[in-house]
Amino acid sequence: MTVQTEPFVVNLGPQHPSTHGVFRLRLTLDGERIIDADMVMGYLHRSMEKLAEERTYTQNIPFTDRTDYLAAMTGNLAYVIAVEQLCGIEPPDRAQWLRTIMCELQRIASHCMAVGIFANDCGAWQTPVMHMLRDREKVLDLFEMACGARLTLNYMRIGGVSRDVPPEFMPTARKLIKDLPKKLDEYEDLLLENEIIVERSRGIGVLTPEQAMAHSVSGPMLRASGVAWDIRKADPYAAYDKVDFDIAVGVHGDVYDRFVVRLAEMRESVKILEQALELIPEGPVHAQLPTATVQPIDQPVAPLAIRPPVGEAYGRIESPRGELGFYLISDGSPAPFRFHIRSPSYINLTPLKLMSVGGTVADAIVILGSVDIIVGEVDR
Amino acid sequence: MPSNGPSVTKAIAGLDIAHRIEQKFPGAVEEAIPEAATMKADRLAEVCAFLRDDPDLKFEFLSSLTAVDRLEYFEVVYHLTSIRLNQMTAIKVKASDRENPRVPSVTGVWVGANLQEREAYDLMGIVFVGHPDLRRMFLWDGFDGWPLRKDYLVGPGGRFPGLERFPGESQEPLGGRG
Amino acid sequence: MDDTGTVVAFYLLSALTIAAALGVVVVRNLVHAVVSLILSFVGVAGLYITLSADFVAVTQVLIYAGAVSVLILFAIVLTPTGDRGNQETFLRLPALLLALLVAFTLGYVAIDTDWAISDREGFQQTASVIGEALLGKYVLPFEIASVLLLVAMMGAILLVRPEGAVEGE
Amino acid sequence: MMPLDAEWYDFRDFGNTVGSLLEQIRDWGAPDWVPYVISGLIGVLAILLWTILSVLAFIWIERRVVGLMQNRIGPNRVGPNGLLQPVADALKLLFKEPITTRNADRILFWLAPIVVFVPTIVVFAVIPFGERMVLADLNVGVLFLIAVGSLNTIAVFMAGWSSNNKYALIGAMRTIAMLISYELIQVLVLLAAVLFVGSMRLGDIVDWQADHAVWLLFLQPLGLLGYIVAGAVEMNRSPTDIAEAESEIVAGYHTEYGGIKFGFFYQAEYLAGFAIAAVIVTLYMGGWTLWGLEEWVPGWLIFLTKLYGVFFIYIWSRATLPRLRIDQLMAFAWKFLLPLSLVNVMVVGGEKLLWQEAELSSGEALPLFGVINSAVAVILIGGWAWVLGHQRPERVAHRALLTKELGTIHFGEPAPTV
Repeated sequence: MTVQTEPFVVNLGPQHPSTHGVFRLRLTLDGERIIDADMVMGYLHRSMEKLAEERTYTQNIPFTDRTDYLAAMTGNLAYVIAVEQLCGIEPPDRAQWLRTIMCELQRIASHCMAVGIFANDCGAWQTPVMHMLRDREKVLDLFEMACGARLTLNYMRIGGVSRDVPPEFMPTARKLIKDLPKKLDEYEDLLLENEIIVERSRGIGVLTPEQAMAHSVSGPMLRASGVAWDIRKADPYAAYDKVDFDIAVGVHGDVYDRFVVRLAEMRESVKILEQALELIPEGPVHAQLPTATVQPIDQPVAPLAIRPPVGEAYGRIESPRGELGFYLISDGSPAPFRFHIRSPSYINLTPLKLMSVGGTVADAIVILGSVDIIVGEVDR
Repeated sequence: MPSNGPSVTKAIAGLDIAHRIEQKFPGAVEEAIPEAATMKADRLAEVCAFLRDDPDLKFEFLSSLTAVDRLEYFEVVYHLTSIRLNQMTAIKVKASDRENPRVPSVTGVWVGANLQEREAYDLMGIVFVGHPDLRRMFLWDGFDGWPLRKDYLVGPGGRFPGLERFPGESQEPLGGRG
Repeated sequence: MDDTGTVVAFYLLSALTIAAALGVVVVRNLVHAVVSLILSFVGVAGLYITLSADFVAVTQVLIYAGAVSVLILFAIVLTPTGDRGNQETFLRLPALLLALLVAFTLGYVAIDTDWAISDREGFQQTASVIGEALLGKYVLPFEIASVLLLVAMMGAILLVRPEGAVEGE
Repeated sequence: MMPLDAEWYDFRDFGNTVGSLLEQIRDWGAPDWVPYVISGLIGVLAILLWTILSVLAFIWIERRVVGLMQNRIGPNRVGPNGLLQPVADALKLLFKEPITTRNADRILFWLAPIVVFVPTIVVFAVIPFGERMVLADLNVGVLFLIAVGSLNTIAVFMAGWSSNNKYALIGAMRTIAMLISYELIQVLVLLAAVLFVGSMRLGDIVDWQADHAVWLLFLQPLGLLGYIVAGAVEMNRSPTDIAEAESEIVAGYHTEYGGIKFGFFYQAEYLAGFAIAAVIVTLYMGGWTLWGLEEWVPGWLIFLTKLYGVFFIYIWSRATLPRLRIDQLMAFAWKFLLPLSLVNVMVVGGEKLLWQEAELSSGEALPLFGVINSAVAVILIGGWAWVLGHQRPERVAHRALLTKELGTIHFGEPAPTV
């Protein structure tokens, strides 16, 4: 005789403290054990791919801020890289270095949130995330200095960046990356050996490298499964081929490894930034663009009027969440014929069911936290 | 493909990959352009399995799967990455039936296609035959139409033309779609 | 039972206990029934206090109102939803008859017995006296009861163990 | 100990004031029960007033302290330094619409906040706040604490079940499972204390500690640790706030509660915290005595200082620690705390026997026992943790591996240690 219990369906979300936005996870439970998990999304679907087909290439840049709103710089960059591939534009050196600096700052800011919120999902009552927000704020201050915005940055341009950074940017950035390692030590002291974090996350949500690759998982999740794959090294964009850094990989593929990989990546980002701030040359930040012949009516629209040749391009970069790709098809008109975002948050969710079935509700939350989704990017 | 900076990833051009596939599966390639090779739909599964398992290709990682409405037909684009060999390629498959486009699912080859095929089904209306759980993803069940298709919500004067020209652009004849 | 306070308390608590006990039987909702069962347990604990049996009273709250009722609640929650009502069954009449019989017997015995009143003083510290009695005079029954409970517990665990369950994780 | 003044103005013991008041009433010729009832009423009112003021104060203190720990400011808008924030919160809760969800079980839904409040406040009846400042000096005080504490479970279950909400039901089930496990630990550690002192009356325990000039804390460190953990579980504070785990089941059993009904749960939670702190202070930290200082400083002031100090530990842990998973918490109770507290009871029993049989003086016995028990605690905790840790060698902290080789796979390799 065994105790027979009824399966019990719980909707985690769309309004739930731990779904990181309006995301719904339909869990079928047997007691506290999960026997089925189903994702329901689309609550934040804004149809960006359709909207982009009616706007010029330049007008589409702000959309890319609003997909992954915690890493707007990388969103911008992936898109402009795709457009540059389409048009064959080579941005000047300083722009490349600025892109590298901004992306790494963005990675630090984004991983701060990811690690902090992950600790929150483990049940730490806001403390780690509050401490990490402190550092994220400093990064955002730098962004504000560079482009005037803090969240939806819209800094990258096709062929470069929107403007050069002000003179006070470099000293502030140097000071920040000088302080950051100490802060990172602090976080590692607080979290890395924390017995409860280890208990909660070791051996949970394990993905073997084969499973991770088959599920198209990318970014820190893929690296946590032990696969040394980083587009910054594999297919260097911006100035990543000129800096020296390591790929952080995990060896167990569990939630804890995703967390330590993110922590280690923040250190690597600091390393990249140190080099980038030394190596960045002076010069223009914007390339000459092959613009369409546009007669200025009342205002100079010429630099914006890009008309790429017919063709298609898949531009991808390593965003904090994984492989962020933009697949663009041009038919020679001012607007993309097809604009597809390969969003890492969305595709990293593929193995969610595999990881969470068999665990408890608390595990599902921690696993979801370790995937580090941004619902703006999941739904687009 | 013009790339940004010295590329380390080896991009296997569509012609090249088409050649290799043709050697293994004669007649499986429908057409090949430098960007991508187009497969015949009925041979897709075996070609994909070959691309994944071949020791020289090892495309274990499905980077991106998406569908494009080419007006006359639909095409599904697969961007493949080989992590171990650091190379990349793209293949395509066409679905010419506009009313009921059907393409075989590649979830059997790459599990990662699961959500991406659901997305393509949801927004473009392409039925992936063999997909384990083909339901709407972002839109609710019962949503009418496939919003990413070019003819979705056709206006009274035909398809909304989109942005054909920049404001103030000269009216010289355009290539491509125009 | 001499001062007015105790008498008033006795009748109030008795009323509470009986009303709650009736509630257990009458209420249709099983969870409500358990809640009134707990109330009745608490009432009985109060009655013990008026009898200056403070240890027994507190134990009553601890064991019955706390632990036993929680077990009952657990059992109810684990039962499929459909069976959770306090439904009418064909056993209604026999149960009523049986209950009346028991009540009658108890009442008859209570009235008929010539209760002897002890002239000894009441205990000041009931806990220590109970402890000494249990571990002195009544040590054998006490130990037998413990062993019996242990066996019952192990049996229960064995019964609900899933087939072929492995130890640990 | 110096006898108290027995004048009404001697605030070292409010019992004096109440005593002279009752004396006065008796002098007026009132019947015997009048002073009895009045003293009871005064005690109840005093405790209620104290709890409400303390809770209000501690809402502010907790928010400010946690704010400090979290690098932010905390409430600072309402009143000077945000002091009136708890009052504003309470007013807001009072004026909020009391929503009852449609399919809730109305009776239990409304009853639960009241029922949860009763046991938490009744606990304070047996706590000696100062000399003679105890509302009901029960012979079985310690047992009473446990019994009343166990009633909380029912209220929580009522709240969770009647809400007709799945999160609430999960929260309720978790609470019950947790409280049953940890009540056992509580009973065992308190049993050791009672065994050593030889009385279940809390006043006697305080007196024993004052007479022997030692806190039980030094004699039973293991018991104290067990009680601190069990207390954290009972009051639902991190790292054991599993019943209302915010990131998992929204707010657990009180998900559907709002307005003043939620306020009741909120206050009950703080009160449970104070009750646990009060028990720790009374049993393990000498209660209202402080090695003679209580002759000069009011005993209740000493008691409250200690109580708030102990409560601060819980605030601190809340701001620091993540949450355990329910099965880990249960495993911790059954596999770690239960064996340890059983050993603790046996050790303490043996010591008590030794003390009586060998006719040691307390000057000899107590330091000896203190040293022995501390050593036992350290060895047991360390040893048991080692044994349990060896069953799961994979649960160790490590760092990420750093590599430059692209495309390699490092799964299953040894990880760099921290």
